Amino acid sequence: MARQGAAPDSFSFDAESEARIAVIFAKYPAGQPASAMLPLLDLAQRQMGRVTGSAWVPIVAMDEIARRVGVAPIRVYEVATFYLMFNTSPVGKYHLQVCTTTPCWLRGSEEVVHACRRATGIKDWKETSADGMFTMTEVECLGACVNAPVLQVNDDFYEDMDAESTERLLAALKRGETPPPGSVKGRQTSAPEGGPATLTSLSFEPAE
Amino acid sequence: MLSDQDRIFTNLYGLHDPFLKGARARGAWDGTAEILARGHDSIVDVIKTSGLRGRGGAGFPTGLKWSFMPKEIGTRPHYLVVNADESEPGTCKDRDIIRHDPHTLIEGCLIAAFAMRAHVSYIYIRGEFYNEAAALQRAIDEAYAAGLIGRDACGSGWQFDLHVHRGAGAYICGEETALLNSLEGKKGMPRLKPPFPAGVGLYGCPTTVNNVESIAVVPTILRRGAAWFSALGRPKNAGTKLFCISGHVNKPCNVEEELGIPLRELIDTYAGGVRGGWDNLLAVIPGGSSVPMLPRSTCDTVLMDFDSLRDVKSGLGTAAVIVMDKSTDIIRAIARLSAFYKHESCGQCTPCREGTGWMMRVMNRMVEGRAEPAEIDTLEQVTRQVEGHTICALGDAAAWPVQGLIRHFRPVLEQRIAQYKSSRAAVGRMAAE
Amino acid sequence: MSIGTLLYTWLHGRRVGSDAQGNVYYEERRVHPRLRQRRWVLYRHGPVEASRVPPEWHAWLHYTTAAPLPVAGRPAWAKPHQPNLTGTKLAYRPAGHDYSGGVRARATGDYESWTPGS
Amino acid sequence: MAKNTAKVTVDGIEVEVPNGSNVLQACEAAGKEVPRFCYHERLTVAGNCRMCLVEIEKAPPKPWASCAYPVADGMVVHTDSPMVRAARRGVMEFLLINHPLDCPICDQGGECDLQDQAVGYGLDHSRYAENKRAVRDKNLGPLVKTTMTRCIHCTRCIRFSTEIAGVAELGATARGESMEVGTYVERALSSELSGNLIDICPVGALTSRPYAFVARPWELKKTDSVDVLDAVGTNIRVDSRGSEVLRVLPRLNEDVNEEWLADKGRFSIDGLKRRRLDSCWVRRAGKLQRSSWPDAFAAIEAKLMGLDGSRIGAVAGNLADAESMLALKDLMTALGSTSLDCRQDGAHADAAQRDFYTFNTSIAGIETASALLIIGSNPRHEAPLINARIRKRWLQTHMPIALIGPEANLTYDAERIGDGPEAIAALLRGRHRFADTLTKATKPMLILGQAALARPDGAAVLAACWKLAAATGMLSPEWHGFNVLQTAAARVGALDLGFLPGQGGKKLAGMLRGGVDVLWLLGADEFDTAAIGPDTFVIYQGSHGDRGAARADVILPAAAYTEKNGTYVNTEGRVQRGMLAVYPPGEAREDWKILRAFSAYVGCPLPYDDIDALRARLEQVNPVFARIDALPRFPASDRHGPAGDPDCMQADAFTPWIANYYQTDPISRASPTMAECTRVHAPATVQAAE
Repeated sequence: MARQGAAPDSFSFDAESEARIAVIFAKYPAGQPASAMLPLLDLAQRQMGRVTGSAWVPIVAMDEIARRVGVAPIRVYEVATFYLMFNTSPVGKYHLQVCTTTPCWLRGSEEVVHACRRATGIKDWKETSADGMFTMTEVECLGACVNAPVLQVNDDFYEDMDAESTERLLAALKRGETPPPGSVKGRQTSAPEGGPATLTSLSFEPAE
Repeated sequence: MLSDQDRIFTNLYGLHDPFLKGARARGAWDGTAEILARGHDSIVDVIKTSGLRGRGGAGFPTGLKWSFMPKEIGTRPHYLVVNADESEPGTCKDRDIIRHDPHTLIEGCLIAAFAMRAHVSYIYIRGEFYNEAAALQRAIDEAYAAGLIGRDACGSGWQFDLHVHRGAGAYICGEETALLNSLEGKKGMPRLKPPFPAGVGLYGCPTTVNNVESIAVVPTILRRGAAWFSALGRPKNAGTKLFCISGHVNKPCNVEEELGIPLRELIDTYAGGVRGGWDNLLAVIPGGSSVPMLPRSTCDTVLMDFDSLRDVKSGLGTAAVIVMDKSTDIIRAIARLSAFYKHESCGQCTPCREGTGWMMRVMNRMVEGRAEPAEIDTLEQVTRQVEGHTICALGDAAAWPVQGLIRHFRPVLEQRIAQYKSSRAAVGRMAAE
Repeated sequence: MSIGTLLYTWLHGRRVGSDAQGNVYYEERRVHPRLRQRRWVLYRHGPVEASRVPPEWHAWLHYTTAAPLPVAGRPAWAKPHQPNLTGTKLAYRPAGHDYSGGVRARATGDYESWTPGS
Repeated sequence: MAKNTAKVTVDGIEVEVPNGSNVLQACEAAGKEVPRFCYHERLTVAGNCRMCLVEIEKAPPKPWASCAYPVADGMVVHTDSPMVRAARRGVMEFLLINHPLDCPICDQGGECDLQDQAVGYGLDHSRYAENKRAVRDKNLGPLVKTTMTRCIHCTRCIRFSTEIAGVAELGATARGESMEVGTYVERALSSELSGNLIDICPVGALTSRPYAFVARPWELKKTDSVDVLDAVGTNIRVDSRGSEVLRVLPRLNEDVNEEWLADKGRFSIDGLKRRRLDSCWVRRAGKLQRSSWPDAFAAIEAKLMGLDGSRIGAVAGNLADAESMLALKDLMTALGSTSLDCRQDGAHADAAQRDFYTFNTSIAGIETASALLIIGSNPRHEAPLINARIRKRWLQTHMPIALIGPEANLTYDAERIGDGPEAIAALLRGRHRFADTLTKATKPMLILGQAALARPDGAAVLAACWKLAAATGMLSPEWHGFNVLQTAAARVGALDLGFLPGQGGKKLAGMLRGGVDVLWLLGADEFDTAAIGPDTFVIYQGSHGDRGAARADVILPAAAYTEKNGTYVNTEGRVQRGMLAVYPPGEAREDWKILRAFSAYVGCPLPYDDIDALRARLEQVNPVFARIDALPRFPASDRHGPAGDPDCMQADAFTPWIANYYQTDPISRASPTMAECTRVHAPATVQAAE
């Protein structure tokens, strides 16, 4: 397949994807194959990421999906451009999605943004770094507000970020490591810092 | 303070095993077959008498909503769709249910679907929750393997299939009809109502769309009884609720509490208080970005439930408490929300498509103070022109934060404008000298 | 140029000057206490035609200036005065006019007629 | 019994409207005008412009979109309350903030819904101080010009192309303020109905590319006419200024074209200004020379002198009006000739009974059909509006449709059950299950295309199809399901007039290769003129210099369809009249007047001096011409079918009838716009022509 970032001339699902497609179509009632449109777009994007290192959906892939789900290609173009998670142009290996909505902004998401820019050399949103490693996207609320600020790298949420932890994270990614997702401060998920204040009196016997 | 024994989400923080073994230990799937044996309509009646109101934001009585579904399966199958497209800024409660207590949700889906005579249910989870969706899928697979759902769910003879459908990054898909469109593989654009989903929903069939939390509390209500649930909270605002406390507090967290808990108590007890002390509080957005904010004066006394917050011209919404202390640039905080709504408007109907952009641009100027005092009134009128004129509630949600800002912080806006003018005048004088 | 005008000119006129075409300009000899002195022109070598008066004399004739403008001061780009030629053989006709060949640029209402072989 | 109407009170006026209507329709029934942009009677309801807001009592106290609100009995609606007015003003302001307000340079100016409604609901100034949105223009091909900054996102164009035209190529990509209407891949629309997007767009976002910056609507003279570029008989309005036809728009006629017009009829009008015959030409010493009417007449008279009638022939073209065909027929009769033909394509026609050559179901009747068999036709290219009706019916009921003939993309599902006569034979013998489908259907119909008739075995095919129609229950006193789809606007009229070989007369094939000594072509260009015998004297009477004129010995310049008062009969057999919009160019004259003048010149004047007398003669020849716009209905009879032996069908497959939709006649061949469409949509035919 084509090198990273170039629009391919053709697209077909590989064996790994085909196996998933069968599962996806089985979810929806007969006569409603169009429901599989979002999952298939996601699948195509993941396949592109796996094969070319850039997770995006080229037009040829949309055409293929239109054929699979039995709709006109324009309906797929509409959907692919409507939803933010589908990249209609190539992205870097690591897609840095920084939440800057009010709850994250209140907790210092600007610092995270600046740290990302410093570490990657990216100047503007939707830009890919020169080495093709990172693309920065400003995203709206990621739904982890009590762990703000949040930085999503590909599928993983890194929570309770600040400038320093952002730089550490990006350095690790550059080295090819994938630090464990979740709170970088070591918090127990959404519990308050320092450990849960509720639910501490309960203990559960494992069932048989 | 709610006792741990009365909390429904006993694994909120993921301290225990979220999957079947752990869930069973916490009481999930206990006597589900007996619950189903009570019959479709008696389950609906229990939910009605429990006083459960929808946890997704609007607070519509859940039991009543269920009763809108046809009483018999006609030519078209019924569907239950669970709205896990949690995208409201400030809200992160469903995520914890899905990743830490998925079996409560799955059991709730089975019971709710049975009550509404649906054989198939979809959980529409926001696309960004990739790991959460994977955890939920794992729990569903466990439940299938254990015979809890599937051809003969819990041995009740009821066939029930549950599927996870991932979204792809659109706040508007949290609107129930937009969600249905998205599930059908279309753009997430809200549908015109009427017809309502209970008549014409997913694939044109009778459908009910419920929030994750509304569904996940159902098994516990049925196990412990409607009376237990309605005894918690305040009249007409029954039960417990997951609160998400974010922003300028010492310890942001999620917590389950009774409805009607005083806001101050909620923040002080669970979130370690406002940063710099209660006196450092500027304002609170009590229910996710879509509700108007409360000024400090109201925060002292207000109770956190649907009706109390409505009385102070705000709303409980998703019970996502966003706290802002006195260091906050309140105009910028709301301007950022305007940008959010502009970004998330689907573009289908005129007032929202054009109005959100207008509001955002004026708000951005207001942040700098680059405006005329009269423009505050214009902005207010623009929000009124959007509100109530759109197909879905996103227009209203975009208008309310700005209205709240103008209602409570008009002097700040005016001061900012005056400041900008005087700084420009100073620059002008310097240039002239 | 009627006899009356000639007679009046002979009796009351004072010659002020003439232009390049030979037209002669006069003004009244008598000075009225509150009235302007009358100014007039006798056309020579051509028809009685007001547009034959060049701008220098036109200004004087209409009391815009006290004296005719000097011809010597004309800018280099100013063309010699030309009377209005409308109605004469020399009148201006745009390209496409039947008298200037009838060939004009395409206009919107035109159609293209067929000729054999096209 | 349940009432099937609802009583609605609109501003105090009580109206009864059918259940299932929306509030907007109720308001219209009460005579209250409700402003709207996205709502269109023939499209699905989108409800997104929010302009049609009304107040409904007992509904939650907010303005409701009337186009999307179903009526209920006892509903009380206010269309002009303060709340409604304020809401509409608000929506109008929103629509205008990002609209460029470039009306002075906008082609929609003067006929723009946004302009009109801004007069009622717009503010006198803009409160929007920010930068306006600008949108890159889209490429929709050579016919539709886009100025997308003006788009108000009503999605009418998207719904039209998806629902009516059946080509889902337009869509709205991205979301919110960034939403843009287009094809995303920047491709020309592959629809024969794309011009209707221009009419349907309420603002100036989609305008006519050929008409760009040409005229303002108030400058135009509007003339009612009939489109002749296919046989549908679309009702059109010819907009002209001075001597020039500037544009053609459809007129509303529910029975024929609804409110649509096919692209060829709309856009080929620039062909009316090219290759025009504007003076007489006479061939002298092998070369055509400009000449005068008397000279031309003299040249013809000299040739006719002493010639036996059997050596004279006349052929009527596809665009001819009934009046001129009758005049030519009468002239030929006077000259003693019976060699007349209107079928340049050699299609078989049986004029014994009118329902042997017309579209008997009627176009509107398609909407009640329940099964359809298409034989040797591609209605999408031969009659795009009939195809749109079929699609409309198919969308409503998904009626079974089968196709015998070459592969075609018809915008609806059609099962291809064969490619030639043997499939008809199989159906006749009940060997194909579609015969069952037809028999079981309550209202089955078949459409027989010209490709199936213009063959040596045309008579056999016609007889076989009639037999099939009779066998499958298409012919009953209530329902006539046998349809011949004509493609030439003149054909049905010619057959009604009997413009066919008379006693001892020759068909066109017989007139060629020296079969006659004088051949009068009335706008006939669609046959191989090289086959005319070298010594045959050819008179070409027509409007355009095309194949016929190139071969002619005398050319008589005549009027095109916009330049004469003419009667046309469409494929249904509906008699319609077009009016003169502009005068013929140069020396050209209306056709019947030329023939009348010539008849006087040769001393046998035709018995009519004006158009009324000629029309009286038309009625005398065939009474159908007396009933303008009406559809004469003939009870279907299967007493006897058309002449022909069904067993004589040959095995050859049917061939495509139209190679290139955009160029089928002298006018569209002369049109630069149609040439551009050909280049974009059918490049293969361009190469073939070269």
